[in-house]
Amino acid sequence: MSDTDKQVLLEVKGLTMDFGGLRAVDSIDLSVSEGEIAALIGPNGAGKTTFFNCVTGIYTPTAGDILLHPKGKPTRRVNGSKPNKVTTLGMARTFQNIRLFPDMTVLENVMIGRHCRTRTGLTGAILRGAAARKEEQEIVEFSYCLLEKVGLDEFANEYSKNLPYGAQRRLEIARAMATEPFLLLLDEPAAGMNPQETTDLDALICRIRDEEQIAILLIEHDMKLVMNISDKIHVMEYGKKIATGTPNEIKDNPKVIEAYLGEEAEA
Amino acid sequence: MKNLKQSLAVSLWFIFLTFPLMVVKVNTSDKIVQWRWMNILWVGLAIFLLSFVWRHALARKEARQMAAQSGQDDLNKPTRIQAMLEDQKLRTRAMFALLIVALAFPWVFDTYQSTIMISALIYVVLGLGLNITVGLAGLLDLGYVAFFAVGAYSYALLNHHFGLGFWTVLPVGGILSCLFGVILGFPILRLRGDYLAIVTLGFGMIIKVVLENWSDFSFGPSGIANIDKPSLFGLKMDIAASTTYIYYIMIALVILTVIVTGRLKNSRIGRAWIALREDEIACVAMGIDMARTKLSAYALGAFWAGMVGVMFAAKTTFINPASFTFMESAIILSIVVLGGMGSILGVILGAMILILMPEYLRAFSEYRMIIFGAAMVLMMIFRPQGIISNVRQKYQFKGLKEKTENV
Amino acid sequence: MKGFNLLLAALVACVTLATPTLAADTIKLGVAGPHSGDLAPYGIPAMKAAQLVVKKINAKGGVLGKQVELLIQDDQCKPEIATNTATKLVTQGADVVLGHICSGATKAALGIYKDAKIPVMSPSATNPGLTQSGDYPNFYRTIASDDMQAKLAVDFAIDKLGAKKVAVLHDKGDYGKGFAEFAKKFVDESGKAEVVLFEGITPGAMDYSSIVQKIRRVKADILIFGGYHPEASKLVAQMKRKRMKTAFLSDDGVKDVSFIKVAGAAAEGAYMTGPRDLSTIPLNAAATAEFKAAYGEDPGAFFQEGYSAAMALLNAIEKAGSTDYAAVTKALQTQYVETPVGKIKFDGKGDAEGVGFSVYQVKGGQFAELK
Amino acid sequence: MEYFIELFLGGLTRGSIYALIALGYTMVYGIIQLINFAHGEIYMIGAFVAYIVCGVLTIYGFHGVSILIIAGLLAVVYSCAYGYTLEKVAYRPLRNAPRLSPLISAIGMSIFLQNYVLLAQTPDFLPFPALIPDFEFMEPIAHIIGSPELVILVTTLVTMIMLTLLIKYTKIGKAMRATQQDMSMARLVGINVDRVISTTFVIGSALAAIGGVLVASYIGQVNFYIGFLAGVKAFTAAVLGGIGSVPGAVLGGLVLGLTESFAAGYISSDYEDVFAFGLLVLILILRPAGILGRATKQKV
Repeated sequence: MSDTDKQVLLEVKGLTMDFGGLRAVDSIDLSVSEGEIAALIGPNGAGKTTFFNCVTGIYTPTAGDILLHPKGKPTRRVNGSKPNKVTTLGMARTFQNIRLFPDMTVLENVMIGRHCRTRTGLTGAILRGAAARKEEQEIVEFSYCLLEKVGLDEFANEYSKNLPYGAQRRLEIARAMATEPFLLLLDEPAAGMNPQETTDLDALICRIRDEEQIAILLIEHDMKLVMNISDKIHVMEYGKKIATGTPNEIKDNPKVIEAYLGEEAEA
Repeated sequence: MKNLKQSLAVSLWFIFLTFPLMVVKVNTSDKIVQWRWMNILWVGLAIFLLSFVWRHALARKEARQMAAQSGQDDLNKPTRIQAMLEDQKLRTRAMFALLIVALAFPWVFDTYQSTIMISALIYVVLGLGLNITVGLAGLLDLGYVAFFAVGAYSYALLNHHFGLGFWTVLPVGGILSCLFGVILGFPILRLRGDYLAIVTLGFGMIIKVVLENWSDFSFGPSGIANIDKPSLFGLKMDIAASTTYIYYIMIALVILTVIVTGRLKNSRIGRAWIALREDEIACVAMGIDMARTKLSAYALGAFWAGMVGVMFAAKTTFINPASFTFMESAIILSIVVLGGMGSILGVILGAMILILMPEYLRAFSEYRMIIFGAAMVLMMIFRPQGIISNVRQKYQFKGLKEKTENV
Repeated sequence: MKGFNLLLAALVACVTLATPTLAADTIKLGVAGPHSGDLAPYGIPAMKAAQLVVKKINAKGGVLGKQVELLIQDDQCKPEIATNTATKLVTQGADVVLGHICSGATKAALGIYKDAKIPVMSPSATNPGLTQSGDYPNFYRTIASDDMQAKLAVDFAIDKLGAKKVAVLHDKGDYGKGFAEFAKKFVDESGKAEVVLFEGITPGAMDYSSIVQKIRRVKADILIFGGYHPEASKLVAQMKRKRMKTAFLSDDGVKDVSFIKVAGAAAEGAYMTGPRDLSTIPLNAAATAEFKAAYGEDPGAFFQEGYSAAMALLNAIEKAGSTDYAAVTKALQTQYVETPVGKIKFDGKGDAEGVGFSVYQVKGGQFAELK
Repeated sequence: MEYFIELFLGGLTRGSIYALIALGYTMVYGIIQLINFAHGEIYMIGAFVAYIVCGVLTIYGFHGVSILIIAGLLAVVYSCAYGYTLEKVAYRPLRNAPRLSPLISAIGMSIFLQNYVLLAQTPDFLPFPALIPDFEFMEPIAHIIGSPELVILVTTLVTMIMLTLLIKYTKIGKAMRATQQDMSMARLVGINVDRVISTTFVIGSALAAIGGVLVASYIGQVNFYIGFLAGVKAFTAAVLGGIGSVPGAVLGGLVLGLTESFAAGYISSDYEDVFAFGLLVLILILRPAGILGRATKQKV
């Protein structure tokens, strides 16, 4: 797939993050284009999640630029922006160690995602005027539709903590989608899933890209999944990016094989 | 047999533990030592019996937890009360009955009972207010009484200096207290959990010290007396009538609070508060502005305390800094936690129990506080989710499928 | 179950209230004060005094041929609870009330008694405003007010001790700060001495070493302290430890046996004001003996005043011939009564005529009145 | 200058007591993230037991140093016993409960213990004998620093050194540090976490008891209510220094004591508490984890 005609959505240049003396992310360049599913892989501790955290505003990077190019809107540099700003701009994420709101229902979890796209304030909430009620109804319906898309509609009124593991991961995806992002960052979405669930996830991710026109950047260890769905793969090791390319190019890249040898053998 | 031995050991341990305090009493100036040997017997006996109950209760609790873990018994299964609450018809009926009882109360019971009830209702509103901050938004506040004081002093001072009436100051007190909440909230936004607790505790104490020392402003420790009671078209009311009147104002205020907090809880803002409590990082990553959400939780919690502070000043007609101690904050917090964090009905019940219990325990006035303390501990151990645990709203929805079918 | 019983009891009470009340067959004396919590030591002696008085009077046939019934209520010295307590006493039909103990609680409760036309007599609420403001015509007390006490203290410090530099401290409380402010005012007015330090200390603080150093630094001749004995003991003990010679003068809140017990040797030489010596009054000796016989220990704070207040109230009802508010008021203001604090009646504002203050000094572990 | 030194020493004395109590808070917090609100009551019980023992011994004719030693020892023993029981009864059943539950339980326990002592003994203030004699050699400077202050400072110093050695070099100390780092990991490597927690309570209680006896003897009185304010201040000190950090608690205690002393000495004791808490807010704004607390970056 050629990138030339597609708009670049996320552009990262020379991103560096230091923790004390440790350089967790070392001048990474990376970009994600419209309609793309990109994967970020690498051995444990390579700095992938730190990269995500920098990009989404949870950490403020030591150096580098993170540029967002929303469609039809001016480019924004989001280094050090608060996470909620980044999300509002149109980039949402999920977490490696699931971070749902356990004591809220499944539907409510998704409704939280609608927060930044709705506007009912205090007075609206207290008086419950027509506008507020309409908006609330829209939130509920929008969220429910998303649950249907990820196949969780039957659990809508369950507490999210009672969901099985795989379902929790899907719920996180639905919650992130509720913020209407143009780019979705998924941190190990298949972790802890059985093969059947992984296959379903595979399809889900493709559907999100095709039906919702959301580009995806994911961190994943399940190589089968990565190879199946990615348009482009970025490989990190020790904070540095060591390779970029299509799945086929990556598969044969000697550097990648070397980096992965121990890891693959273990797995 | 094993149990017997264990209980014996426990009671021996407690006899040892309580020996110096329970048995010995010295009077150093008269050089007399009083040995109260009988107390050993009582302590031993009581602990021996209690240890059986304790073990039994703990075992039951553990069994329940185990069952929940293995999935046989869902801990979140609605209890009977909760199931009843779900039933719309029953709920409306219950509410109606409750309203009738509440309205009839001052006519059935005497003035004293109404006064006590007013106190309890004041704490209901305080509990519901703090419930926003602690129960919903998860911001531990140990100095909540400061906002209560702001409200009370607003009314006392505005009434004293400018003769402003109760109805004028009621919203003013709420708003002033709200502002105070925002001012206080700003510097501590960055603090997490228990740091927040100690800082808010500090603020509570600072307020009291300032009220005590800044005599030109607050009249110092001697307080402000002769605060006007709420007026009703300038009618002059005797004590019974004015108590009844205040009682009804309080009922109205409670209903208002319940409606408002109930609506907030299931609104866009309320959900943001809960999300903030559940997971701060995920919450901001989902596009929620943390500073604004925290401040709104603080300010709204403070608002109710301010309103009801005005009420308190009007009811007591006298206030001084001694009414706004840490103990009050602790009691309000206990109301929220004992009642069930986040649950409106729970908080109401919690307030009723915690405030009415000491009043009716007057017969054992000496033992009142010790029972109170013990009850708090026991509640936490055997029912940590509170009397009534919070239940989230269930939604009715039309999904994609139905929609597409209709097309 | 308890709640149910209470409900039932309340219902029964309501029914009985609703039926036309029979002529009350007892005289009801309400007693309110702190009977639990940290301030209980100030409330319990007055309560016990009332019990003793009532027992004695009932044994002699009561008042106006009726038995006296005690209604005892705990207010914990908290204003908000005091209003509940007052309402309860009013509802229970108290004819007269002995209490409350703390000035703040008294102020909060008085409005309720005023509306219900019940005379109230406190053995201990010394806040000047209670009588002098004129807001509470139903209020009386068997103890002199703070300003009188402060005046006496300041005169003593300046005239007898020749103090030039006076340090004034208080415990930030209602009573202590009131006393201290009056003391400051009187020192300023006298023109013979100056106040070199006026500050509040935190009750319950671990120690007062910095404030004691400060007193030494300003070279005060005398420290006038407004507050209660626990803080006073800490202050004198630390002053002694710093080898200071500054005289210590305090108020009635300190003139408590606990002060001597707790401060021990450091209390020696300390001055304090307090109700004038009552040991020559036979009634007082009798009351104290009664207490000792009943409880096996020395009576605590405000026992005599409580005893006197109970006597004065019941005497006024006897003299008035009824429990009617106007009649009782008149009796209180016109009829002298012999009590452990002396032969007293009350002025139009409610202060007792015939009670006075003296200055005491701790000598050999005893309070010695300075004539 | 002399005035400054006096205030400094006074603040140091008060600060060491704060530090002794703060250690109990910080150690417990470090391990189970609980604000042990009842810790102040343990300190009070220590002082009370010492009072009772002293009273009995004096009446039965013991003298001087023997009283001090026996009373001090028994106070420590009983405080430890109370701390141990407290943890077992009020906190252990709540190990997996929501975060606020143990806190409420702690507040309840604090109320319970206060009223227990009130009922079992007396609401009055009681005279505590001056156990620490006035040393002859101190007499010339007694107006600057008295013998009791000296004893407090020395005892605190010795206690701190012993505690540091205990934590650094003993087996239980290492287990405590491991549990503080990661409780489930510590359990995996075979550390009896329950025992470590109990030990932490016992050590904290012992320190509080030492503080209680020293203070009671210094100011000469005990009462059931002395634990509350001391507890709040000590907790403030622990947070100030960085809760969870042992040297932080000591530093926080000293800083708080000195601040209070200087504020009362040079400005006014009217607002003593305002200065104390103002300092706390200021430091937390500048360093949200306290002076020596490590700002932990939350793992995402």
